[in-house]
Amino acid sequence: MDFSAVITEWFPYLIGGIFATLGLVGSALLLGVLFGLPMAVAQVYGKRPIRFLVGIFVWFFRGLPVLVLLFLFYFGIFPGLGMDVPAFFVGATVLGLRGAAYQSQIFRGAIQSVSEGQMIAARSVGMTKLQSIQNVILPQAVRVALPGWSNEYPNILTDSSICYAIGVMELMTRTSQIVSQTYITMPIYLLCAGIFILLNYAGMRVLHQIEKKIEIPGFGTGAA
Amino acid sequence: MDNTETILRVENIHKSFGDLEVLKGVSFEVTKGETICFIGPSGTGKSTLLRCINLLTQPDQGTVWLGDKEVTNSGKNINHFRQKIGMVFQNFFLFDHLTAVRNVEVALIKVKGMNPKEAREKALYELRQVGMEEWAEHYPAELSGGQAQRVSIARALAMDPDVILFDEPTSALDPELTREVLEVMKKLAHAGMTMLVVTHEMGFACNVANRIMFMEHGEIKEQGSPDELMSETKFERCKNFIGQFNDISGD
Amino acid sequence: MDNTETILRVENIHKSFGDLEVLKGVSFEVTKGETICFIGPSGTGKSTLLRCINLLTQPDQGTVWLGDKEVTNSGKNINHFRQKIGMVFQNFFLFDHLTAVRNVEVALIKVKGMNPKEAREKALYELRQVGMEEWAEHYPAELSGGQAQRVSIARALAMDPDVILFDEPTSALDPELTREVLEVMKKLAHAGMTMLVVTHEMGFACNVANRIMFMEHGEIKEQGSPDELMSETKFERCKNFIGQFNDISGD
Amino acid sequence: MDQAEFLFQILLPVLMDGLAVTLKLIVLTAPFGLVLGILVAVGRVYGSKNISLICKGAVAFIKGTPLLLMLFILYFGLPSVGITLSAFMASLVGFVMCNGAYNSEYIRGAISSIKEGQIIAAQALGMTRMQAVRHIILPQALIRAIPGLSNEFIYLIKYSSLAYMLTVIELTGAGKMVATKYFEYTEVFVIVGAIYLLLVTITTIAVMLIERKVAVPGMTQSGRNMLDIL
Amino acid sequence: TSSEETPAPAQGDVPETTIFIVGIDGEYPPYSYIDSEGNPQGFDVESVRWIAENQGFEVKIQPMAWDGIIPALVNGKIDMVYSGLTITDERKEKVNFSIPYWVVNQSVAVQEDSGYTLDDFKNGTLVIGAQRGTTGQMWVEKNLIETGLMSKDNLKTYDNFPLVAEDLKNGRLDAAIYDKPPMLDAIAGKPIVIVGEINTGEEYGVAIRKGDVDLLNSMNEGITTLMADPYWEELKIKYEMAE
Ligand SMILES: Nc1ncnc2c1ncn2[C@@H]1O[C@H](COP(=O)(O)OP(=O)(O)OP(=O)(O)O)[C@@H](O)[C@H]1O
Ligand SMILES: Nc1ncnc2c1ncn2[C@@H]1O[C@H](COP(=O)(O)OP(=O)(O)OP(=O)(O)O)[C@@H](O)[C@H]1O
Ligand SMILES: [Mg+2]
Ligand SMILES: [Mg+2]
Repeated sequence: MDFSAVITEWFPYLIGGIFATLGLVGSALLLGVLFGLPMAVAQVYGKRPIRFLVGIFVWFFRGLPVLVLLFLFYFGIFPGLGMDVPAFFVGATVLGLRGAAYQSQIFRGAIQSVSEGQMIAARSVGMTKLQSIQNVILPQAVRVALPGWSNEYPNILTDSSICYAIGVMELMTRTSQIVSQTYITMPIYLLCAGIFILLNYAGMRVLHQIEKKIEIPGFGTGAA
Repeated sequence: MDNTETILRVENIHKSFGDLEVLKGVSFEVTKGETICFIGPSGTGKSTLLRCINLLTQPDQGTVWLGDKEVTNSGKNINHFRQKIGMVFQNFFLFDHLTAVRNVEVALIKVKGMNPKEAREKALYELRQVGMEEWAEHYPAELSGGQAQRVSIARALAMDPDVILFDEPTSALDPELTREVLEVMKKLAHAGMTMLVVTHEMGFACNVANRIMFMEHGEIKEQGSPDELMSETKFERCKNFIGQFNDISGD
Repeated sequence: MDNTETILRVENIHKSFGDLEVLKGVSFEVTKGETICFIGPSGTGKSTLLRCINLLTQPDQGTVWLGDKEVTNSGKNINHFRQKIGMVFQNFFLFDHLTAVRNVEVALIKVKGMNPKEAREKALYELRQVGMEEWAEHYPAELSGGQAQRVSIARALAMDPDVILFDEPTSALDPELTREVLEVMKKLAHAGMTMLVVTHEMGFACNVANRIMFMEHGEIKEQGSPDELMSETKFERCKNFIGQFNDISGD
Repeated sequence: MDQAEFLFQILLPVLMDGLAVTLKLIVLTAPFGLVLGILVAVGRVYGSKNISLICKGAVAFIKGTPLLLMLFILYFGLPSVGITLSAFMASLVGFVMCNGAYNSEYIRGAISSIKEGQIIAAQALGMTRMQAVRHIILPQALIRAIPGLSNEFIYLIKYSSLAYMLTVIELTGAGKMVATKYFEYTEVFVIVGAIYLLLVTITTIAVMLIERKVAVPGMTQSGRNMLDIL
Repeated sequence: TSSEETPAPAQGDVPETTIFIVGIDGEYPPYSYIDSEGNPQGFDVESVRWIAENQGFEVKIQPMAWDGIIPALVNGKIDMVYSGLTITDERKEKVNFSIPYWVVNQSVAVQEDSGYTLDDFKNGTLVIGAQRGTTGQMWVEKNLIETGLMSKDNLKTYDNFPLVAEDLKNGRLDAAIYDKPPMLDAIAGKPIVIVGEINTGEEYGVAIRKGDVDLLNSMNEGITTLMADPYWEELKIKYEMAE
């Protein structure tokens, strides 16, 4: 079997893998923001017990390997809650919560980089603490966080392949499957690398566009 | 001053940071329409005093009254009082991610719940008052210091405050820009706004203030009208302090 | 001045940023031991002129001579000249990660190749000159503005410069701290250091400067001794400019 | 065979061998990764246009390629162009490249957060640009980059497990071998997970101590929030 | 998803057909793999489908990474692993195995011009590559490493056999050991030759959760029936596995 014939035959299958990968990465990123941002806020402005809880969460999810987390949720936590959820859902949840742990630290740094005066000024016009955070602190922090946040995308992309351990077949897994049948190794792995680089490049372009769009004069978004 | 109604009453404010007692029982009253200037050495507690008035810093002891309502111990209600007590800072503290007009209107919309169209109109009106209407769509980083300070005054004005507190509003500005801002403040004073101003600008204090308070070591040491400051013996320590500014040229 | 040797010669400096012509041919000479003050409105090119002298900004045209050596076009050698031309900035620009004494000695060690022990001694000596020896082990963030500025002067002095350029050394400071710094500068001037000072402190300029240069729109418009400034008609535009500072109190 | 016997006689000895390899990988990667990160970051910010572009491209390429694929290319791909690295070397090279690329991003960010005045002041004292970068900018940038760099170090601990795919039997690999043989997946991975958690915890505490040691008053808020670790 | 978790049919109702989930390795041709349409295929896959029909239940095939497949079985996410799984005593402590359905013989391959022989291999003088978790790996461990003939560093294990073949070609390995039928596929067109076979006598079986006795019985019955059926020979021919 020569390479081009192999590719023609398997391309649709690979495309399916791309979608699975993007699905995992997309939902994980989304979850990561949805949980990570409030956690960051809680860690900066929250009361001691809340900060402590967030600290534990971050320690746990940053400390354990993804595979262990996947097992824990797939075999332990979800069944324990009496929930029978599909593997894809578990994968996205685990990557998302793990992402939230990392992202909360990125956002925390960004929030702390917003100068104290901004909060003082917001309170002085009568905004509540929550209003100040919403209207003044976060809009600025998010802009600061964007470049660092963009690192999360390739990270999750890499981790997504571990989800095969619970049966989600994304791009990397499908690549291995093709290799195991066609016995063509390097060209197929390189093709896969190419696809990943493209995905990453596309993601970076989108982020860059966003950065450009929300760019504010004199406000360092540190656009690469 | 044709109106002698007391609008702000500060009673026996104490504040310590750790071991450092910064305010040692400060009391005074402000009549509607008055302009009061606070002067005194660095680290004396002037900024801390202003912040205690709208509870941006929580005083350890003492009360603040706005009209006939107590500001201290107002609990959640403090945000209401903060709308009534505007504040202008040395470093402007404009919201860096918002244009000039959005800086002015954001609190109108989010705090007062004004509808966006009205808020925009009011914001533009206030910007016009400080001569900044043309710069409405510029971001803070695109404004000079004097312009930024004028926007921050417009932001305070937009809330229709009863009193505005100014904490060294010009000390980050060079002389020419200082002049722009002082002009705006003078206009406000003449228009009857009640203002408390911490400043090193003796010219402004002497010319515009109804009363000057000299603070040192967390207390109001001396106070009186500018004329008294100029003529009487009362302001001994204060004159000594002011004297330093001129020393260097009188060597 | 008992020494009339020309130490610095600036000839026909031009500088544009994009379309904006900031310096339009500035020339002057400085005699050893002289103190020259530059005054003038904001944006006139005073800072740019100082930076062109030690090539922190590259002039588009014109030459600078230190003694009998050309500074412009010195290529790699510029680092040698920069040691001879000290500079003190408005915002001090102390190295944030180094203590006061390390700030002073770092260039001695890394640039002059002095051994650390000698460098430490010299650094402490210079700190003593500006009254900051006790603060040697403090970090910039732990110093007041006046203290930071004095350390930055010590840092410049440590290189044994022929000339020191001061760019608004006190404009970030409040009056009391300003005084500390001006005192140190006055002492330097009296000790015979050659200094070029951009300042808004008219008191200092009139009292300490040998010559005052009034700059506007990228040119030296008027110049002369402080006495001439006070008395003659020559400084017409300049007096007009200075007048503004007093306007507000003379309403 | 009971659980204790399995744990102490079979699993732990194998895991300890694996852990030794993991530690060797990490300890060798980290310093090179840091140096590479510094060089690339400085190249990007202060290098000539070409150097800057090369650094940028290399970072984009490395960040874009999943590490596992990068390792495959280094180990299985390079022999076809005549470069045969041992599995350990290939892993090391891959990790250093990856670690270096990410580190460079944090350092670059930290460099650009330093006020321009710092380099101007250094130049005004007669330092060359490179002297200013070395003695003034980098020390400050590195202090600020510590949180990011430590994040990356934690990633390194975890992704060092990919060396297993190149036949280097490190901690995860050792665990997997035992697990496949005895079908004791859950137990094995709980213990492997606990060891990683321990490594990460030690790292975070070490980082905290380092941050406190290098803390400069007014420059960072380091050590402020012990709670973000525990 | 597991049969046990579906509630027992109410009395009097006609019981629906139970669905069993079969875990397979998607990278283990010819026993189990994924075709280019994404469907599970292979000798084992077709076997289990036939058995299911024969025994009157339904199967759903679930490809999974080895790391997760046994935990999934033990935790009830899948009901059996039917995917070229070697029966060993250690494994029997954790799961039940069906009767063996296949005896595996290992073949040994070396580089064409290396001159290595099967004896070199058995003497432990070569650097040997094997796929992780396969009979080949276990044979080398048991017969060469545990007997002290060979250092354990000389056995390299890989994620899949194509990588083993790649490294044999690259010269990092002296020899490779693997099941014969897939070995033939893997070395086709490469400068690699098979120098001999080893009768390991090890057997493949279906892994089933302990306690799931009914399923074990019906699988045993099914396998016995299948192996007696002409379809068995058809399968062997189709997958080029006839001896
Ligand atoms: N949040 C704080 N924590 C600890 N100390 C503080 C805090 N805020 C102010 N201080 C200290 O309180 C003292 C008074 O400060 P304050 O800013 O009120 O003085 P000031 O009169 O406004 O001086 P300046 O003219 O320099 O602005 C100073 O010594 C200052 O260091
Ligand atoms: N690097 C630069 N790029 C573009 N424009 C610049 C740059 N540096 C200075 N300028 C512009 O050159 C003009 C002169 O600036 P300069 O700082 O020399 O004025 P100045 O007389 O020192 O004013 P000030 O009293 O405000 O310090 C200003 O309009 C400024 O915006
Ligand atoms: Mg103050
Ligand atoms: Mg200037």
